[in-house]
Amino acid sequence: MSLIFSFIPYIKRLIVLILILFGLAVGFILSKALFDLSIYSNAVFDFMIDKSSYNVAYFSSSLIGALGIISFIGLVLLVGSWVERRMIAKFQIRVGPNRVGIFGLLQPIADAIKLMQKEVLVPAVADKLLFFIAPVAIFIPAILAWAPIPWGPNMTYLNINIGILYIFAVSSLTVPIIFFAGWSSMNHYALLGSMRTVAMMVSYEIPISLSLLSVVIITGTLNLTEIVLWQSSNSIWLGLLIPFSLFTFFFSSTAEINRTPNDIAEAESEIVAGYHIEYSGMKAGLFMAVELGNAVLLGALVTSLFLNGWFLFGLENYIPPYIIFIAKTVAIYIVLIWLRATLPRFRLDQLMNFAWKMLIPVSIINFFMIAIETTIITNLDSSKYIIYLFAIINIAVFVGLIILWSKIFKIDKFSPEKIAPIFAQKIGGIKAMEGTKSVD
Amino acid sequence: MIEFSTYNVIFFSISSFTLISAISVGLVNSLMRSLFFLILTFIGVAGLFILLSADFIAIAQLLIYAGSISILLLFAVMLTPESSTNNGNSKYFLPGILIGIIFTYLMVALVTIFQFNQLSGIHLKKLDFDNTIASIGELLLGKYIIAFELASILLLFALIGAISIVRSNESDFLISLNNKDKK
Amino acid sequence: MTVQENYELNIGPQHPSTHGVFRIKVSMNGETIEDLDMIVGYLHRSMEKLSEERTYTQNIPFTDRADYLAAMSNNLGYCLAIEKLANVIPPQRATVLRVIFAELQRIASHAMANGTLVSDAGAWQTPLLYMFREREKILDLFEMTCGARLTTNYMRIGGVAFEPPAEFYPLLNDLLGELPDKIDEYMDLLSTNEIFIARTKNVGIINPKDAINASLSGPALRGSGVPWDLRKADPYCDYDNYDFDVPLGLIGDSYDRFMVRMFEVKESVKIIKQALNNLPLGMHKTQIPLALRPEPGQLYFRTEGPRGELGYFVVSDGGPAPYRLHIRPPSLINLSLLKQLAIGSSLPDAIVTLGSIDIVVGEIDR
Amino acid sequence: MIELEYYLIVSILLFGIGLFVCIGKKNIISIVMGIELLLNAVNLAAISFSRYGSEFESQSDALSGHIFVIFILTVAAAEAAIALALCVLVYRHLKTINVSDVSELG
Repeated sequence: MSLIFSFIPYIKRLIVLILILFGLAVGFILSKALFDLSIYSNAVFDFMIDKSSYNVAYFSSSLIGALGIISFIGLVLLVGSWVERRMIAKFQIRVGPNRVGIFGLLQPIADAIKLMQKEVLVPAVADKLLFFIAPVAIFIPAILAWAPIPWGPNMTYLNINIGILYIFAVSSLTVPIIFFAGWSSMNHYALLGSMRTVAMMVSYEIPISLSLLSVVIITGTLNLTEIVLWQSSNSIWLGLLIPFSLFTFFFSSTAEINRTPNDIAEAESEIVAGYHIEYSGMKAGLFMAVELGNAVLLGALVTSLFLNGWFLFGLENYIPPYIIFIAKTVAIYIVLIWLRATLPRFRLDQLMNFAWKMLIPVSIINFFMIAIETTIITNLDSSKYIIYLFAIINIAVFVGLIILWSKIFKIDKFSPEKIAPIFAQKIGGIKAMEGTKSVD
Repeated sequence: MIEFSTYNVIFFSISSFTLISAISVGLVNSLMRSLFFLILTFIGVAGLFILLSADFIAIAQLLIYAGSISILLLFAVMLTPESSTNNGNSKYFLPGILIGIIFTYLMVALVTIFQFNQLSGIHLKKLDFDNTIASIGELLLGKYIIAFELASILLLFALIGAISIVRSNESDFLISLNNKDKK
Repeated sequence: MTVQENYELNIGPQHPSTHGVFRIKVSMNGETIEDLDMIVGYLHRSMEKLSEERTYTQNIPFTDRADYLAAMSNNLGYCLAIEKLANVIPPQRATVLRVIFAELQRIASHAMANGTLVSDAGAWQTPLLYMFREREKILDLFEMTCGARLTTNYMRIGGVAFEPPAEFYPLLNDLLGELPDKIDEYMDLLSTNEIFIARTKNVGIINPKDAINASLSGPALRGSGVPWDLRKADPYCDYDNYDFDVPLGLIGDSYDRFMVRMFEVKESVKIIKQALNNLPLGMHKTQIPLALRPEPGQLYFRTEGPRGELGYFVVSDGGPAPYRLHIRPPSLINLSLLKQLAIGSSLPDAIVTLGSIDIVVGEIDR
Repeated sequence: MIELEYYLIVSILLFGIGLFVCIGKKNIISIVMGIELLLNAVNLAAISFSRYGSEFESQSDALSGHIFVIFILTVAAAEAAIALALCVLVYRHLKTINVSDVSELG
């Protein structure tokens, strides 16, 4: 009997184990039926085209795909906040939400219900129209940007040949919306936050576009699916081939989506919440949801541009490709959470200096280097191994540039020996201090 | 006269959206709101470009007009604090409406009178662009290379010019530097 | 907002970085602070006036609530002042226990100060919560000794209120064993973190002359490199018998103040270890009359609190209650330099400077 | 079927509205907005001519309209930057951005 009782502390872990095994079993059974989700929307199209016109069939089948993507985003918005809170709690030796539902899984739903019940306060001097439109409008680019993401071999919702440009253009629409949100609140904190956002986004769009240009020039296409296929046909991840572009894209995107260490637009210790300080209830919830959704979107973009999308060393033949894609996306998202739990925040001018004095010049150098390499690769299409050589060269240059940069900007002057305090030799005022001072 | 098809519905909804937002730009009092409607107009025009199967231009429209020029305007509004509240009509408001209507009437009359089909000799037909982006790239770096280079030089000069116009004069700059040293 | 016109921003009374109900009215030009006005008094509880109506012993809980993050140190300063005024001599064991608890309180207070400083610099509360872990253990020790965690009311005139229980010492030894490692861990996380260095290095530099002229004290003064510690300069509680060092900063920026606090924690650990080794047996308290009536006279007594020189000015007219009790709060004096530091700097820098000066609003307003 | 004329009419309407905004507003930034509307109208006309032109021999000839629009976009960006810099300068010197107040040279 005591043996049984001794298992009780482990019962939660046992439940998790059982759930994981159950999920794996179900996943294995369903993996054949759910291997390629595009067949369902194609089936709807085939079914409808017999019954009615082409337009109706096209509309209904595209509605299926859109619903699938939107429901995935909804799931992400629900589960993502739970994941983030639990993980940050683990980083911070806390427990995190664990009261509502098993492991606190229903916490996001409870939060949403709470936010919906709260009163939406509108400042008396606010510009009512823009104040109401901004939180709704910010959702539109956040969802539209998901359209050209390649989930699997046939599973790209909007397989357009300007995919990267599309995402870039659509996400640049958030800048004025954030500005309107901050301005219409008529609050100095909000205004500061939105000015910071605009200044930062304008600066960081340049390194982002330069890093994306590197990807485009090396693959020769703007289509996200073709970029993924290029990586698999050359059997190299672009993140390895052009590591500096990956770094630039990732770092600059954290500035664009307001994540630590670049979350200066809503720095809670300085300007409290930045542009959405005056929003309450579900309107504030919408801003938070968009922020979370953008973090996951960044994961999806990094996955498809730099981490070879749905391919994972042949494993994509056995498990559904979109599962691999989502797993990679979640991995990037977890890196973002890790950064958030670890790093302090930059100052606005430091961030701008970093963008203009370091990221942009080095990105241009990197871009020229990649252009030369691309010329060589396209002219020497017989030798495939030259790409690996270039990968090694690029990694070396990447490391070299970082070291060079730290030398130029004298980062190493803060070595621990020089910044540790000294100990007083004798006690007193300025005169005693002169005797003590060993380092000037 | 006009048949009811999906394309028509989309065309009329997008164009009415564009035109209503464009009119609102002129009619609303707050400069921020008129900027907001201007962005909506840009997005509507981008939608019309997509209907015309000019995908690259539509995206460029979004990127440059809705994403960049609107932000320049935002900066201008924020740097001139009076302007966000003071967006009154000039004394030429009614003449403006009048000129707009007259111009529109004349031009619409011109367009409807002219038979473009007859003008070109053969019946107009829609061109289906399959891959505009590659062709545009080839054109820009081939046939129009000089114009392309000139445009880039123009942009560079505009950038430098804008900076040199807005920069404070030399003495202020030096004073600010000295203050920085003191701190 | 504008190029030419300044706009005003109210930082506080409720703001994540004011560490209490404290308000700064700043006039800003873009991100730069042009002018600044500090408004205190939102937490004023009239402690000094109320003390004139209560006996000397009854006033001890007020001192808990002045600097609520360093209750033990405040108790200690007050009790020492009254003891000197009334010529009460505490037993030797009580003095050593007082040193132990005051140094534990210093560790807890510095952990809180540095944690909130890193939070102000934008870390998402992780270092704060790490440092809370250590503070939590110290507060547990307080709880098992005197029943309270924050407002301890532990020191008495003529000794300490209670003898620590038997399980106190092993737990304290465990804590002392692991604390230096933990401090090193935080140093690994923060002191060589480039973002943290970029945010705090060369931010809010106080040069030594300014610091002395503004009568700064505590880590804010020592961060500027001025070797001044009342435990060494004007020893009380036999601090001159302990072997410890006084860490000094190099240039007086926020980073130096942070590092000085970190190293002071290590020195406090050294002091507590020595105190535990030399803990004499005996009474923990002498008997004093219920209504203590010191001879008429006045006295200013100062101790080194976690935030600096904590002074008590007591005037006795021979009655059971002080005729006048004035507290010299280190936070208020240290805060007086914020205006000079913040004008011309950017808002985030001012926030970090404020965090590095480490104020407690309960003490400022009293 | 939607023909070239419809797009042209939309473009003309947009141009008329742009004219009205340019003339009817006294705020310089509003006028810049009106100019942007004018440029958009022209872009729309150019793209619709490029789309509905059958006498072009090849696709690249038809895409001349697109090239036009790209250059207009470039010029618009340059023009907006310069115009807004001028706005800021005018505001600094005269403390107003009302065009009717900016009537003197020097």
